[in-house]
Order: sequence, then C-alpha cells, then structure tokens
Amino acid sequence: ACGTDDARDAAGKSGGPAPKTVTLVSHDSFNASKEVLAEFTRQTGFTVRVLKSGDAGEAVNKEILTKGAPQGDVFFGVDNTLLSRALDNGIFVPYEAKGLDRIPAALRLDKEQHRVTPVDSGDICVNYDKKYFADKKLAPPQTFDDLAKPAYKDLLVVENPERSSPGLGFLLGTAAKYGDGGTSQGEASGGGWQDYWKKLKANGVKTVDSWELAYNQEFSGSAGGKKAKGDRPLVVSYASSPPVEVLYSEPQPKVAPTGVSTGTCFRQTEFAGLLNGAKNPEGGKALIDFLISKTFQDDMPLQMFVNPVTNDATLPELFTKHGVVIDKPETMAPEKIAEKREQWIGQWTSLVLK
Amino acid sequence: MLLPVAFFAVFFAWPVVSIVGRGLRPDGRHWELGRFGETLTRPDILDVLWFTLWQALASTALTLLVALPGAYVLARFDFPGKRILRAVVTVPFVLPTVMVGTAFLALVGRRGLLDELWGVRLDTGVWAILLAHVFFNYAVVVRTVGGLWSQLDPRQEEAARVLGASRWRAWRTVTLPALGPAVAAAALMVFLFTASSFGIVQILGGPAYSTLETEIYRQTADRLQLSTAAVLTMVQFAAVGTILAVHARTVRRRETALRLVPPERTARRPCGAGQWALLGAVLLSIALLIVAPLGVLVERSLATPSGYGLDYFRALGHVDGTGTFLVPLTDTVVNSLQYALAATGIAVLVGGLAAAALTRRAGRLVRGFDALLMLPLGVSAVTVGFGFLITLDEPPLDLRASWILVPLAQALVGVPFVVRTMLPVLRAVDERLREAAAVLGASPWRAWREVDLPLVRRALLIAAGFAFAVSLGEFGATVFVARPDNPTLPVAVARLLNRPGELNYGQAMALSTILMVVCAVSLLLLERLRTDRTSGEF
Amino acid sequence: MLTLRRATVRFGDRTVLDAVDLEVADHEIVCVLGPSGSGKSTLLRAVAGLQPLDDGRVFLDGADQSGVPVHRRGVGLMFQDHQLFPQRDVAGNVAFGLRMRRVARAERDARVEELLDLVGLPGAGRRAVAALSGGEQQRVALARALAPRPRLLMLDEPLGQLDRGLRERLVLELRELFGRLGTTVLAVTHDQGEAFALADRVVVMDDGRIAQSGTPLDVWRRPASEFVARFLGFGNVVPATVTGTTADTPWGRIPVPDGSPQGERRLLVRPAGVHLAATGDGLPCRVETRTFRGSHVAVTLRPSEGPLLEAEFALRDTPDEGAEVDVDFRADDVVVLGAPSIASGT
Amino acid sequence: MLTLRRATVRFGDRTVLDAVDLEVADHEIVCVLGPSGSGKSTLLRAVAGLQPLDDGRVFLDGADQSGVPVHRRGVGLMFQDHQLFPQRDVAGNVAFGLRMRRVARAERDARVEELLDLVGLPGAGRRAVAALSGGEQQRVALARALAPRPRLLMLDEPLGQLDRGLRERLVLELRELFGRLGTTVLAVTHDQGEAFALADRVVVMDDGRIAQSGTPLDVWRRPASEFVARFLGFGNVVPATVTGTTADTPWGRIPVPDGSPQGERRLLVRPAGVHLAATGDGLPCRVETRTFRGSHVAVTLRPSEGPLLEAEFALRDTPDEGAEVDVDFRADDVVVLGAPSIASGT
Ligand SMILES: Nc1ncnc2c1ncn2[C@@H]1O[C@H](COP(=O)(O)OP(=O)(O)OP(=O)(O)O)[C@@H](O)[C@H]1O
Ligand SMILES: Nc1ncnc2c1ncn2[C@@H]1O[C@H](COP(=O)(O)OP(=O)(O)OP(=O)(O)O)[C@@H](O)[C@H]1O
Ligand SMILES: Cc1ncc(C[n+]2csc(CCO)c2C)c(N)n1
Ligand SMILES: [Mg+2]
Ligand SMILES: [Mg+2]
Repeated sequence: ACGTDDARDAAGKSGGPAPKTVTLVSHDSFNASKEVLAEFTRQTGFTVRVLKSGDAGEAVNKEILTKGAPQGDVFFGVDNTLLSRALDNGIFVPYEAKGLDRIPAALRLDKEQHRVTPVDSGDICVNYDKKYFADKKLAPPQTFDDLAKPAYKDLLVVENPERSSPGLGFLLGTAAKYGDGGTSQGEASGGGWQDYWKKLKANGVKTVDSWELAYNQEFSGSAGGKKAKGDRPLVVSYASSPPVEVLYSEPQPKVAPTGVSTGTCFRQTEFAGLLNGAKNPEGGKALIDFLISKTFQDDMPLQMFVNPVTNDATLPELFTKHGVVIDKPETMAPEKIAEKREQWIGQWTSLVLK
Repeated sequence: MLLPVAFFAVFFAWPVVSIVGRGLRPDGRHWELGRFGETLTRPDILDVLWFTLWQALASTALTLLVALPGAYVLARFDFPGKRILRAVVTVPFVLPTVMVGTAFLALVGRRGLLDELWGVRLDTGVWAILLAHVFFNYAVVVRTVGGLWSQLDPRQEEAARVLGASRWRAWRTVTLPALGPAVAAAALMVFLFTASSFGIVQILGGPAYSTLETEIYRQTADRLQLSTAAVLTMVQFAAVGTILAVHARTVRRRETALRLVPPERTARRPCGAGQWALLGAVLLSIALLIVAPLGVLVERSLATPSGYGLDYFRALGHVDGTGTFLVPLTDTVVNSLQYALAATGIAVLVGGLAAAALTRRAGRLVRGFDALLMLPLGVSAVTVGFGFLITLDEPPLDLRASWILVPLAQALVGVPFVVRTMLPVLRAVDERLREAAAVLGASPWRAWREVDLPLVRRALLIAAGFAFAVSLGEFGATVFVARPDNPTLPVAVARLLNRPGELNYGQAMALSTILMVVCAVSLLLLERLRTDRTSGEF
Repeated sequence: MLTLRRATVRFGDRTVLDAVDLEVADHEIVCVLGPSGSGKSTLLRAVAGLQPLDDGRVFLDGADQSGVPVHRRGVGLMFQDHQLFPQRDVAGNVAFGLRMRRVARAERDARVEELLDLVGLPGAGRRAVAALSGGEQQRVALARALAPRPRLLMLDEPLGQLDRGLRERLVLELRELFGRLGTTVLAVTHDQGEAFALADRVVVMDDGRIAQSGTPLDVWRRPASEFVARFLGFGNVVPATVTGTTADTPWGRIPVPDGSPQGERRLLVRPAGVHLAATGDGLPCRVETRTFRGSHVAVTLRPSEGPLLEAEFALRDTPDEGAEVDVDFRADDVVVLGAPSIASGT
Repeated sequence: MLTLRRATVRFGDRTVLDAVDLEVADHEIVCVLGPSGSGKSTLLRAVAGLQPLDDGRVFLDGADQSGVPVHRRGVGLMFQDHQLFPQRDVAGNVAFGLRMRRVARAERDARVEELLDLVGLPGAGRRAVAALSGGEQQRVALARALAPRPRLLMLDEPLGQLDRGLRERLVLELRELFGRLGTTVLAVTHDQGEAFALADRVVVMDDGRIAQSGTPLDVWRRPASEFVARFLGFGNVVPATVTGTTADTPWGRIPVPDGSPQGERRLLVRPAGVHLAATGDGLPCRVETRTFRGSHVAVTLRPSEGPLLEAEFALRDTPDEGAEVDVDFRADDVVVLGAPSIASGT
C-alpha cells in the first residue's frame, strides 16, 4: 500500500514488450506540474514515473555506477560541471531530440553525438540582503572584486564546492574570471583564482557544507536566516532566488527582500539524456522531446526556478518582475571543468578550510 | 535463524561486499590492495580517523553520564506525565539531522537561547557536536537500559542494603552488574551511531570537521572515488568489528539469569529529598537538553511575520502559487506511517527471530552472527545504498525502484535495535521459568510465547518503538534509495528547505512539528499497548 | 535493643501489621511464629527499613529509626527467598557485607571460610550460586547474613529447607555463636521445634497482630488463646465450664490444673494428655485413624460423645484402627484458655 | 509407572545421581528424603526430562523417555523455588497448565477456584504473585502443579514453608486427593513427619545413591545403615557385638530384639528406648542438656562409660540439668544396623 500505482506497474511490466511507463531519473529538485505530465501522457500514451535519486552529484554518480542496467529510461539533471564525467562514463546513448533548433547553439554541448539535450539553465550568483545594505547605507557588492573589499568584510557565506553544486559553481565562476594561478597546492604562484580566494579568506568568507545551511541558517536575508539570527548578508545562491522569495511569501511583497550581485554569476546548464540500457527507449525519446516542448519549458521556471532554454518559451511574470537577466555570466567548457575540478577542489580545500 | 541470516545476507552483506569489491577491483579482476597503504598514510585521513574515534567515545561517555539517571528515573519512579516524557525523549530520534542541527544552534549557537540568557555560546564546534549527540541518543540509553531496569527485582538491591551497602553502593555492586549487558548494548549503539554521525557533524561542525562517515560519503556520493571509499569502509568494518568483539566478550561474562518482575511492581513514587532532587535534576536536564531544542522548532513553526499563528500549518494544506501541492500533507503523513510500519514490521520480525535464536544457542558461529547483525549501525548508509544499486538490479530482486526498498533499508537499522534491546532481557529470563512452563505441558515454542514473550514484551515494544522512530525519521538510507515521488515527512522537510522563501521555511518547521507529534503519539499508543495487557493471559 | 511501637503496615486496604508492639532485649533470641501470611516477613522488613511504616515507630537502642536509611541501621536480614547475587560466586556473596564494611581482605577470606565450614559447605567458595541445591543456597544466604555480625540479626526462615540433622546441628551452633558474639536475633520460623530449640522467647503472630509472646515452654504449656493452641497443632479445643479443678466439657468431666481460670472458658486437651484407661473406666472411643509420626503415633478417636479427639501414643501402645478403647485425661496436659493476662505482648 | 535404571547425572566431576534404580508403582506415593545436596531435586528434574542423563534411562509406563521432550512426558513438577510466572497473576499461574491442555475456560476457572480453596487462598486469583508471602507463593506453586492432574506428579518440598497446622491439613487433603484421582506421586521433603504422613514408601538418598527404600514404619524401625539412622536424627549409634538377644556396647550390655543380625555390628538406640531406671539398676549418667521439643524433652546424658547418650522424656518425667540418673534400655527401640538385605532399593 506504500507504493504508487506506477511502482507496481513497473514491477509487473518490466521486461514486457511495450511498457506503458517511462521512467525519469532525476535529482531531488526535479519538479513538474501534474497537468504537464498528464499532458505528456495524453500526447504519447506513456505515463511518467519519476525517481528522485539524491542531489545532483549523487544522482549522476548513481547512474554511472548502474551503467548498463539503469533504474530508468531518461536521466535529467546533469549540468555542465558534471557533464564530462557522465559522458566519459558512457551512461547516455545518442538521441537527437525534436525541436533542438529552438535552443541557442551555445547551450548545445556535445553537438556531434547528441548524447545530451539541454533543458534549462540558471545562474549561480551572490545574493544580498537588501535591508541590511539599506540600513547600513552601503551599496551592495556587484562584482567578484567587490566581495574582496574591506567594506564587505565578514559578510559573505559560501558553500563547500566539494559538497554542493552552487559552491562548485561559484568556485568555477572565480576560476573563469581570474584564471588558474598555478597547479601547485597551497603556495599559489602568482595570481589566478587562488589569489582571489586568499583575499576572500582574509576578508572573512565563511564556508558551510550545504546551500540549505548557508541560505537558511547563515544568510540574514532569508526567513530561516532571520529566525536563526543569521548574520551574513551575502550568500552564494541562484539568480532566481529573489523571485522565489517573493513567490513563497504571504502576502507577497512588492519588491523582493533580496537582490543579485550581477557580476558574480556562473552559468549552469542542465541536460537530459537517454540512458544506456533503457528498457523503454521509445518512451524515453518521447520524454526528451517533451522536456524541450513549450508546455514543459513554460512550466519549468516556477517548478524548478531555472530559465527555459528554448527561445519560444515565455518567462513567467514573477521572473521578469523580480528577477534579473544576467548578461555576461562566467562560463567554462565542460572539458576544462572535467580536467581541473578535482585539482581545484583540492587546492580550494587547503586554501580556505585549513 | 534462517530468515534473519537470509535477510542479512541479501540486504546487507551482498550489497556491501559488492560495492567494496568494485572499489578494490576497479577493472573487475585485479585487487588493488596498494590502496590501503596509500590511503591509510594520508595525514588528512588519519586526522579523520582520530577525530571519529575520540568524538564517538566522548559522545558515548557523555550520553551515558547524562542519560543513565534519566533511565533510572523513568524506570523506577512513578510520576504523572512519565509516559509522555518517555515518548518526548524519543522524539529527537525521528528528526532529520538538519532539524536537530537547526534546533541546537538556536539553543546554544550564536545569539541562541543560552547565549542571550547566560552568554553560553557553543556555536559550531566539538561541544555542539557532543551535545547534539547526547540530545539525539538520550532515548537509546533510556530505552535499552530502562527496559531492563524497570524489570529488575528490587529485592536484590535490598539484600545489599541490609548487608550495609549505601543506596549508591548497592546500585553499583548489584544493579549495575545486572544492568551491565543493557548498558553495554546501549553504549555500543550510541558509539556506533556517533561514530557514523553524518548530518550533525556536517551542520554543527562545519566543513572543517569530518568523520569517517562524512569522508566515505564524500568519496562515494560526491567524488565517486570508490577505491578510497572501499578502504575507508574496510577500516570502518575493522573498527566496528573490534568494538563488537570487545562488547561480546565483556557482556558474555556478565549475562546471568536475573529475577525479572513486571515493571509496574518496581516503580514507586519518589520519596525523600534525594529522590526528589534526582527527579528534578533529570527533568531539568531533559527540559534543557531535549524539550528546549524541540520547542525552538515548534516556536518557529508558529512564528509568522504577522505574529504567532497557524499560517504555516494551514499553508501545508493549500495549493501553492504554481498550482500544485509542493507537499501534499496527508499523503506525506500517511506515507511516512506506512513506511515506518512496514520497516518496524520487518525489523521486529527479523530482529525478534534473531534474538530468539541467539538466546537459545551458543557457539562461535552464533556469536559471530550476533556481531554481524550490529554492523549495519556501524557501516555507512551510503555504502549500503550504493551497494543496493549495483546488486539489486536483476529480477526478481530488482527492488531499486520499488517502495519496499525504503522500509527494507530502514529495517536494516531497526534490526540491530530490536536485537540489542531484546537480547539482554531474553538472556536474563531464568531458564527455569521456561522449564516450569515445559513441565506444565508447554512446547518450546509455546513456552517462548508464554514465558519469554510477556517478559520481553516491554523490551519488544521498546524495540519496536525504536525501529518505528528510526524509520519515521530515517533520512540517510532513504535518500540513497531512489524513490518514486511520494515523500516521507523528513524528505518533504528537506524538499521544503531546499527552496528559498519564507513560506517554505515556515512550512518545513510546521512539518517538523507534525513529525514530532506523529512520533510522540505513535510511541504513546505503543506504550498503551504495553500496560493494557500486563496481567493475565492473552 | 529493638522496640516497635504500634508499627502498622497496610497494603491497599489490607492491614498486614496492625499496631504491633514488640520489644527485644539485648542478646535476646526471639523467634516469630505464625501462620503463612500473618505478617512475619513484613515485620522483619519493617525493622530493616525496607518496608515503610504507615504508622508507628521502630527504635533501635532507643533511637527512632524513621528516616534512617537501611544501611545505617546496622541490622542484618536473611531473606526468605535468599536473594543471592547471581553474578557473584558463593564466596562473593558471603563476603559482600564484609566488603561493604571494608574488612581487610585476609580477614574477609578467613571469615568466609569459617562460615562456609559452619554451614556445612567447606570449600564451596568458588561455586556459582545458580549451581547450588535449594538447601545449599539457603545455607549460603545464612552465611552471608552472619558474616558482617550485625548487632541485630533478622533471619527469615533460615533453616526451612534443611534436613533435620543439619538443622539441629545448626540450631545448636547458632545458639552458641550468638551467645558468644552477643548477637540479638529476631528469627522467623514455621517450625515449632526450631523455635523452641533456638529461642529465648517466641512471639506468635496472628493476622498482623501479636497473639502471644513468652518463653517457648510458657507458650507451649499455656497457649493464650484458642488460636495459639490450634496454631501449635492442638485440635482438642472445646467449650467448658470450669469449677475448681474440674471442668464440664462435651467429653464429660475433666480434671484441670490448680489455679485455672474459672467459669465459661475454652479448654485445651493436649494429645499427650489423653491416656488409655481400663475398659469401663473412661470415655469410650473408637480409633478412627492412626498416623505414624516417628517418635509416636497420632491417633484420631471418635468418642461416644463430643467432637473428635486427638491423642498421641507410643508406637507399642497404639491401638489398631477401628478398636474400641476407653480414655481418660490428665490435668497436666489440660489448659484452660483465654486467661487475659497471658495474651498480651512482652 | 516410573522406572529409573542406573540413572546417572554428573556435573563436571561430581556425580550427583549415581546409577539410581528406582521403581514407582501406579498410584503409589513415594517420598524422597535425604540431606541437602544429596541429589533429590536432580532426581526429579531427570525424570521430568529437564536434566539430561549422563547414563541410564527413565521409563514411564514402560516407555523409554530418552528423546521425549519435557512437555510430552505428561509429568508435573513443582519446583523447590516455585518459579511462578512473575507477569501473571495467581489465577494465571494456576491456570497455565490447564490452558496448555486446552481445558475450556469455564472448567478452568472452576478448577482454579477449587485449588485455591484447597491451598487456603480462596479469592486470591487476581493478586500479583510478587505481592504474596513466601508461604502463599509456595501454595500457589502447589496449586499450579496440581491443576493439570498429571499422571505422575513430582513435588519438590511442597510444604516446606508452611506452618504446621496448614501442613498437616494439606498432607491429609493431598493424600485424599491423590487417592481419589489415582495420581502417582514422587515428592521430595526434608520433613520426616511429612514423609511418614504422606508416603506409601520413602526413599532415603545419600550422596546420589539410594540408601534405603521402604514403608515409613520400616525405615523408622529398621534403618538400613548408620547413615540412615543418623539422618533420621538418631545419634545413639555405637559399635556392638551381638550375641542372641543381647549386645555388648560401650554402654554395657543392652537387650536387642529377637532375630537381630549377629556378630560385630553397628547398633542404634532410639532416644525413646532410653528409660529412667531405679537408682543402681542401670547405667549411671549425668544430665548434660535439656531441650524442650514440644511434646517431649530431648536430653543429652553423659554416661559413666561410653559416648554421649540422647534420650527423650515426657515433660513431667524429665530430670533437671546436672542431675544424676540411672538409665536402662528397651529392646523395642534398639536396632542392630547393617542387615544388608534391607539396604537395597525396591
Ligand atoms: N547445575 C549444577 N551444576 C553443578 N552442580 C550442581 C548443579 N545443580 C546441582 N548441583 C549440585 O548437585 C548436588 C545435588 O543437587 P540437588 O539440587 O539435586 O540437591 P537436593 O538433594 O535437592 O538438595 P536440597 O535439599 O538442598 O535442595 C548439589 O551438591 C548441588 O550443588
Ligand atoms: N507487596 C505487597 N503487596 C500486597 N500485599 C502484600 C505485599 N507483601 C506482602 N503482602 C501480603 O501481606 C501479608 C503478610 O505477608 P508476609 O510476607 O509478611 O507474610 P509471612 O508471615 O512472612 O508469611 P509466610 O510464612 O508465608 O512467608 C500476606 O497476606 C501477603 O500476601
Ligand atoms: C532558486 C533556487 N535556489 C536554491 C535552490 C536549492 N538548491 C540548492 S543546491 C541545489 C542543487 C541540487 O543538487 C538546489 C536545487 C533551488 N532549488 N532553487
Ligand atoms: Mg514470610
Ligand atoms: Mg533440592
């Protein structure tokens, strides 16, 4: 009686000739309206079963481990920071989705093989507590450089890049901005992100393990942070966080309580792909098509607080009113991320945590 | 015996062995045993090992120190509200560690309650970790030790008193040795819990502190460094194995048949200043250490921007701004209860059978099995979870996406509880009572039902309560099991906390409060079951 | 040494000790007798401080013991169900009280050996108590209670599970030991022989009250009431009208001792006071049952008038079942009961 | 009914039952007597199947019981230490065996009431066993053992904690009950009076072996060995040379019954066989101690020659301590021991 009907369906029909269920494996943050998923069923005859498999990194790793005997048909939620690991491990099989042309070419990584399809993008940026800076009559920081200034001493809380994807995004943002200052651990040779982080450290940056802790416990601008008497008015979060703050307040305020430092952003794109060994590849393909359909793309922003990738999607009013468009986010090629990630995290750890 | 062994083999040993094998034989053929030396000489790993060990020892000692008086008071004193208190102390057990951390920080952290009252501020760091461990594990001691304690014949202590032993001395020389196995069991469980503490260390310790568990998590889930994780898992195995061996050895020498009496007969109203003072002290420590943090969560669930109110609770029942329930409240509660009941059922069945088998039989093999049963408490949930993924992937055991996997994973943690709470009592049951039943015509099975079961019923209910609470609050195992989208309470709480917005935070608090209430009410119901059927037949 | 004043214990609405007054002098050995459930164990527990009084007081050496914790009262108690410590071996049990008193190890070991010798378990120190027979356990419990040499020692059925030979030896040795150490003893027993052999004074309890207190001989010779008489095993109690040295009873006229209370009374004839008489000389009876009792034979007689009569004859004198005999009574073994002056406590 | 063949039990290197042969006939009531630790309880446990035999066999109604589990043997056992079920009330304990036999509820309740009446605890059904006095617990244990009416009932010291009056009543009622139900009984007791009153036959155990077996009267009159004599409480055992109806003993010449074994023997004089003689007519003795025993007085005499002599006098005949008396002996109460034919089992 615990399981859903889909669960029983899957158990009963796995191995059957034409499964009516298509299984989407994703991370915990996946969300879609019921109506939208029903729409998919109406269009294709397939029912979607969603399996949530931990946070983004964990979910990808699990797919890697179960390569060849995956838990589902489609995986959604691998972003550009993890893309290479997923591709190198061969968990996806190529599929060229219908409607791909509606997506800007810059987002379409793996263009040759089409193993993954971009679904959404978002920006990891520093958020600030508007009230704090208004009270202090201080201008909120706008760029990476600002964050290292003495005026903002002891104000920033960031996430551990090893444990948290916004943390990693922020680190990659600084690396994209300042470049790699050297490969030797600890004693950094001249410049690069390592130098920048030394300054941040000197400026009292605080690190916690997860976004939840940073945002709900330390950040003074969020509801949780207020109750917990959080004393950091700057936090690494998403560009979409301010509109969401508005969405989930009652009554909804006229202006968002938090703002975004637009010069501190790193762009994250999330992809979906057909899993190698999928039991229902037909359904999987249909689902991937659906993920970039206008129906899904329009629904997505308010479900997962990310930006659509197709150019025909309309952004909800909430986003246009309370959100900001990041013109020049930092970006980095997945291959470079794949090459450097471990090393950088190691360096970062000894630089900031020790 | 067969069922527990099978259960254990399929749902623990096989997955763990597979994942460790994967780590040590990346190509599927060659063992890379060199990894051991490599990993175990890294100074950061050594630091982690050392920290894990000492914080666990310290936490265990502190928990025993604080909770043993509590166990005594709850076992031997009669006072109004005792049952509620017993349920309340178990509540921390069901709370997602995020909540525990939050509550604790609100109490002892920056500008927390104690900071404002007395300037006591433990912020993050070792003390916060230790105290939170006490908070978390108080119930383990109260329940395992208290369960036996309340059934010890008080006349043994009286015998010591008339021989000139003071109250304290009588306790130390007569009661403590009799309680020994239960205390050891409790200590063992607390040790295993705190040694593999994950959320609390992460939240209260910050990124600078890491234990073996967080390290294994990091290596497995984040970095997919299975080889390092495998080495660490082996270390964990070795450590847990050693502890279990020591435990088994010390306990075996201690276990004797005791005269057990029904708990109702041993509890008295406190008399004399000393006893009232003790009661007061215990109540105070419970209030401070357990009720206050829980109270903080309740307070937060009620504090809305426009003053205190039930807005967040109401919001849980409402459709959110985007037209869907983020967390369908009743579904979530029902789901949680169903999972927890299933897990409790499995744990009680498997654990009960194992405990029964372990009481009757002796010998190396059986003792080894006893120790093995405890391993799930000491082995990282991530190891088991990832193990599930790579082993249970073929029919008929392709359970990876089946709902049953959640209660199964939870039962893995519940079984050791059941075994450890029941064994000390079962082993204390005088064999001659079973003989008495036999000469009155009871078959061995019937004798077990008629003699052991009533005597261990209390322990069994305690164990069931534990298993229930553990699964109700269990997050570690469930997050590794991919689950169809029907969240349990803790998962829903986590999901709410995963989003910005005051309403989400408030609802998370409200949901935590509901979780606490559900837990407390379930445990109270369980306790009621206990007393309604004590005398006479059933 | 020990004084109880109106000591009262209730369990719910049962009064188990009912305003008991009792005095035990220094070095005195007092045995408490009484039917099962009459409150004997409760009395000892109350003195030890294990059973709180609902009313009344306990004094030891004149000091009120209310509020004095058990281990400070300096009394010893051997429990009826022993309560040996299962985790300790025999020596560990016996030495327990000595350890609590911080007696040095060498002396402790010596004392343990000595006591185990006394109770007939030499060399049993290392044995597990669970592997002892019932009587052996009782002896260990006795040794454990004796070991710390408390000033007031209370024993609850100390020899109940021992065979006669051992019990008789132990009674003698304990009496000697208590005399030597000057121990005051309050012992419960259901065995009258044991009480009479051990005690300076016996106290008979009846349903939470003291029915009689006196030297063994006294109590035996002049039971204070029908209850005491019947408790001592005397069934021949009948109503009688006493005039001078004879009494009118359902069995006819019976001689009574000089100075017996006069008037309407209950009267006891001890079985030993029933004698075979020459035919036609006494009360004609038929022999109903004969029960062999070791040193004598207990015989139930059905007299031509009055209730059944219990008698006791030497084996060789005993008539066969069904025989018709005449009996008469000896004044020595006839007691007129209910003289109020004897019925009170000390 | 019950047959033991060379039943042997060892604990480590102690042999607790040593090749015991025993036969109990249908409807027979056999009492096992013996010193503490002689293996009585072990014997019962072995029959019940609770104690595996190291050697020998147990037969019930001719069927070898090896491998038959306890609950299938259809025997009942009342434990020496009762082992009441602590979590059940009195009625729950008594009804246990009936429930195991699926006796219907109404009958069960009736039987429980009836048994509680029998043991003198009417209406105690709802009481908690921990709130009972020692004797009350024993009676509940007895009722529990009686309830299922097993074909062979074994009782380990069933009445040991009860006072005399109750015990005597129960012995009679139990005998009557067993007779009525045709129950075969094997009971352990340390009380000779009880054994003699209850048993058709007594078995005396000595250190794991059967020292004597016979009717109570037999055993009392003709103890098979010095051990049995001493166990029965007879201290007057001396070496003697028997010639015809007299024996040469340290106390001089003593008459012995007709047909006594001849030659070098051990000889027992029962205390009742020592009589006061006219001065100059017998063995001169000094009265050493007098112990009041209820129906008689036990006296220790120091004769002019030979070891101490135990005697038993009626209260009114007893000489004072320190008095000089002459005693003689009656052949009736003199037993020449060690006639080998009597010493064996059934
Ligand atoms: N489990 C055991 N292990 C070792 N020795 C034992 C065990 N049980 C009994 N014994 C020993 O066996 C002997 C006989 O024991 P048993 O209980 O049969 O004696 P008993 O005749 O019933 O004595 P009592 O009258 O004192 O009850 C005793 O010396 C006892 O110490
Ligand atoms: N804890 C208790 N609760 C209720 N009643 C009790 C409790 N303890 C004893 N009693 C009752 O009090 C009465 C006296 O008990 P106590 O143990 O003093 O008797 P006793 O004279 O020692 O009897 P015995 O010779 O059978 O041991 C009994 O009727 C018993 O049932
Ligand atoms: C606007 C917005 N801000 C934060 C989160 C929460 N969050 C923190 S880390 C992470 C990645 C999961 O691995 C997510 C989703 C959100 N969902 N939406
Ligand atoms: Mg008693
Ligand atoms: Mg015995």
